[in-house]
Amino acid sequence: MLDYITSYLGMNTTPGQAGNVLWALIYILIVFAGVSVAVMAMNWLERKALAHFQIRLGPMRVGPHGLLQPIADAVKLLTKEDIIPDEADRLVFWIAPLIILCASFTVYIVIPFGPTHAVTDLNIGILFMLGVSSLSVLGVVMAGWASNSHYPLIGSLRSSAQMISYEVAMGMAVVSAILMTSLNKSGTGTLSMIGIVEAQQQQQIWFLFKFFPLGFIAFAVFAIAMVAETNRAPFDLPEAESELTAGFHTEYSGLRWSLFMLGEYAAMIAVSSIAVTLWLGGWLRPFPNTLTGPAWDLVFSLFPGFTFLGLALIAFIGVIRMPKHPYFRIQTMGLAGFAAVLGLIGLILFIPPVRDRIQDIFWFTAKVGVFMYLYIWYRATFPRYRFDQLMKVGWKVLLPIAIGVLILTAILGVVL
Amino acid sequence: MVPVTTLHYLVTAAALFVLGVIGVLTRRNVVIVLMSIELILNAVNLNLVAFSRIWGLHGQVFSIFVITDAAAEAAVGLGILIAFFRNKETVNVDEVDLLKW
Amino acid sequence: MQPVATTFFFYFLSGLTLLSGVLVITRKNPVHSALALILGLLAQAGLYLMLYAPFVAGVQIILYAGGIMVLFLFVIMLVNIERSQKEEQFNKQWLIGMLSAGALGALFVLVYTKGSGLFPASMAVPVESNNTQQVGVMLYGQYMFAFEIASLLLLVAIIGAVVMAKRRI
Amino acid sequence: MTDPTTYLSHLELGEPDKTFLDSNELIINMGPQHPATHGVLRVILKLDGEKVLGTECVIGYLHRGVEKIAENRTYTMFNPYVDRMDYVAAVSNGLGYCEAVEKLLNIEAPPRAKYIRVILTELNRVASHQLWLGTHALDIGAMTPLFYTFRDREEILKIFEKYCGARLTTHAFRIGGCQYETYEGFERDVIKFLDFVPPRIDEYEELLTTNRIWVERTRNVGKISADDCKALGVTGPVLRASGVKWDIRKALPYAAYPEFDFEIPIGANGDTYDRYMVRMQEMRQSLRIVRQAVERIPEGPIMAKVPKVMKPPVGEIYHSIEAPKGELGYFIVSDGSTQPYRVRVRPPSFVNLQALDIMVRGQLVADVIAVIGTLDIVLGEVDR
Repeated sequence: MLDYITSYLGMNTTPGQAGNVLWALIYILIVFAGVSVAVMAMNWLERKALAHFQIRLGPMRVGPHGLLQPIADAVKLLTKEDIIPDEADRLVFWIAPLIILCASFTVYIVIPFGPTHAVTDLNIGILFMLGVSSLSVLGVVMAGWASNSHYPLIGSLRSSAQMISYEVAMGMAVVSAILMTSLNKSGTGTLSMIGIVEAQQQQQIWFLFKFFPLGFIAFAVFAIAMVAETNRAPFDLPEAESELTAGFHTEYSGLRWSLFMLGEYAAMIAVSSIAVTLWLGGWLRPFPNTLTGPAWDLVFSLFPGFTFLGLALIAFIGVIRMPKHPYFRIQTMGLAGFAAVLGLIGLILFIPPVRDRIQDIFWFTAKVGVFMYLYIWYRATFPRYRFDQLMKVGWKVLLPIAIGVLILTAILGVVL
Repeated sequence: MVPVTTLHYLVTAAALFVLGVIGVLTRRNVVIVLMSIELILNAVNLNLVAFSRIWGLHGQVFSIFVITDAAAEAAVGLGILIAFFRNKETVNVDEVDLLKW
Repeated sequence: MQPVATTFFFYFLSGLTLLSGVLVITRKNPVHSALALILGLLAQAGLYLMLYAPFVAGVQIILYAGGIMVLFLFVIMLVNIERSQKEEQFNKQWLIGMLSAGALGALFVLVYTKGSGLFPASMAVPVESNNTQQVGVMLYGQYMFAFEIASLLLLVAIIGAVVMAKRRI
Repeated sequence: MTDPTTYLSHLELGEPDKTFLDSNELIINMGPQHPATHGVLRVILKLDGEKVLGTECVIGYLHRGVEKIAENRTYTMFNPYVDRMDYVAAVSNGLGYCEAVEKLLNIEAPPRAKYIRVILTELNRVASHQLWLGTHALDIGAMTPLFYTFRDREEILKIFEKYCGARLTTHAFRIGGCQYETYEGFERDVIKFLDFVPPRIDEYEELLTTNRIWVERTRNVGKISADDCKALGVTGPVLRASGVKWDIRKALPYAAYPEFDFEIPIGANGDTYDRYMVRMQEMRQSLRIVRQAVERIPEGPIMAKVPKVMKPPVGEIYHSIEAPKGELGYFIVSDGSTQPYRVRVRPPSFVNLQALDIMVRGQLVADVIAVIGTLDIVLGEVDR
């Protein structure tokens, strides 16, 4: 058994490619659990970061600095009464959140966290991701319709129109990045997520900087469209609180509502992963080609450990700054424990074999984290678009730009 | 068990095709008739892709054209449906009994 | 990639396809029909994957399930379905329809039993799994003209749909 | 729920829709429990898709009979009640009432009292506009300004608290002057606030004024012409944003306003963006007035000679002031007894709310939210 595991760790394909069902299942479970934890962490971070943008403190009561708040929220949502409106179409009402959840979690099958850290590597990877993530529109439409109420219906119509419109611009931007993968000697591109990152490695450049500023413009179009695609501020019309109370999930409560939220955050992470894979070099560390050599490799491989140690240090400063009152004793101890765990993880990450395996995942996660922060930042800064303006931006601004970039990329690809 | 052959796929496709035909011929609701047409097109697609396993990729290319066609058909069909519904306030296909109104 | 449990997945997916087909033509509520159709489309995408046609499977999901079916759901929501649900669901010629469909089915059975020699008994030619690229080359090479015509067809369909559905142009 | 169509007297609804598609008309009930109707306003919207065909406001959910209560209270006893109408700008309400009764009694507050009144009223105007800005921005989707404005409004409330012990419903003034002398360090606090707040106002403007989305959401939204404003009796920043230079502080000066130097900001288009700009300018002008008042505040008594039992002569009086939201008028009829025979309040929010229908017809649902926000209504004042 142990041999089996260690022999796998030495492999250099994904479990899906190797046809190894057991490992694929284990990967799926790990990814599922990891994403769920990431969603909870994201929930906490969003509330905290947003609060600090807005000169508030955010959650402070449950656990030190509100660290246990997501768990408290989860317990609250799970124990809440599950209301299904009388006039609702029960079956559809029941299925809708599941569809959104499945759509956003299925996408993770092909996301490469590292050259071998993916459940599988479909050769239509990016097409699969766009396709499956577009299925969540169905969930939105069904939720709005099944609630049998005005506000959810308007919200869902808005939402589906918005998601379909922005998918077009998004697809065009993606295609221009895929075109770039074919700029090698053999002249063949790829749709596979791992292949795209490897193409960036071969061409020694992130597609963000390829044909500057073309790659950057395509990336910007994608980055805007993906915010609209996930219904987040400033494109959060479907759930525009001040207009439609809560949009398509107005009638949902408790567990079902939390499934919508889980799906939304998972989708945010998923589309950010697409952006990272296509333009930001996926799991590649910064400067993989200029700062080469064993010395630089060592330096970059120490980053994950130091990051966790840094987090542990911040948590430890928090411990020191805790009020010295008996009332805060448990909180202080909790925070100290948290700091210790972070530090321990940091130390584990310094062990050479772990260090080598974990590096890819670390860089990938760090890049996705930047996008997650951007999401929060947008939400704190921008007012909300109106529906017609949103459509105008999608069809009249983003789509022509994306098509123009696509054409220019194709021309440059032929000429150069 | 018997290994899965092309014939298996063809039988599935044929069954799907018959289901689609039944839907088109017996249902009154235009929306469901249109969906049955989608079923028929899908059965054809399944056939094409199954054959492309044997005789090269032309079947796959053709099935993509069929999907394009289905998209166009759905758009125009639903457009007609809306126009029809606006004038007659019904979605029943056997009430379309006038060439002009 | 080695396929796993091919037989099981084939029967599972084709069973799902046929079940959803039955649901599509029997449900009273068009929304339920549409949902069943979506399920069937997804199952069919699985069948395409088993036939080593990943590109068609992807197009099926992104275009059919994500695009066309949303259009269907939109229209179903716009037209008043509550009344049509209370009405008679099958038309007057349903018996003749069933008979002719049965005849068609019998024809199929006949063809597949008598002419089974026409079809190879097994998947004789193992097509390599990565054929997306070849499909692309064929689309833009051999089938270029058809491709352009298809794009024209879509344009016509867009304009036609807008003209049909819009009250005041 | 009652059938909303019964309310739709002027919406020309005609016969009810046979189909959803044919007419595309949709009746939506916005409120009284809705996050963006600023309390308990209920707006019935007739929509064509997202386009607004007509609106009807249903008010009265917060009706407390303030005017009727006045008839059973003495003039002095009624004074705190007026604070509960526009609870966001309670000081202005008190000022209007006190001045109206003073006019009826034919007495005048001493100069120092007048100066204190001006300082507090103008500070209250700033606080009211800050609250308006925060909620308006939140309605349009910008979350952050709300917290910034509340942070700065807090400083004003602290000054109020130190002065009279209350923060919101202050009851700061009495008939004939002020009850309290300014506390030790009042001037210093106010000057400190005056130095502190202009950069903060710049900060709000930095977040919004040139923000593309904000400009797109507010420009050419909820337009109203000067003529319409006059016809409907709309006053305050809404009127001034349409280009009418009408401010009661200048037109019919009261308190100590003639002695100060300030400008009346006006807009040109009468759209939501102009109203936003006008209010931002007004905050700055208010600060200017407060600075002049604090620097020139005279010494002396703060209370005029007022009879213990107020029995105004038989007669009637109308006195209006420029409240943050517009013209706030009190019409008081006296029958010579200790209690008013009738008090009628002309609340600016109530009158301005009439303009909602004109402003949103033909616009989108999202604009209804923006327009309700830009009208700056307080339901306590609308319903009284």
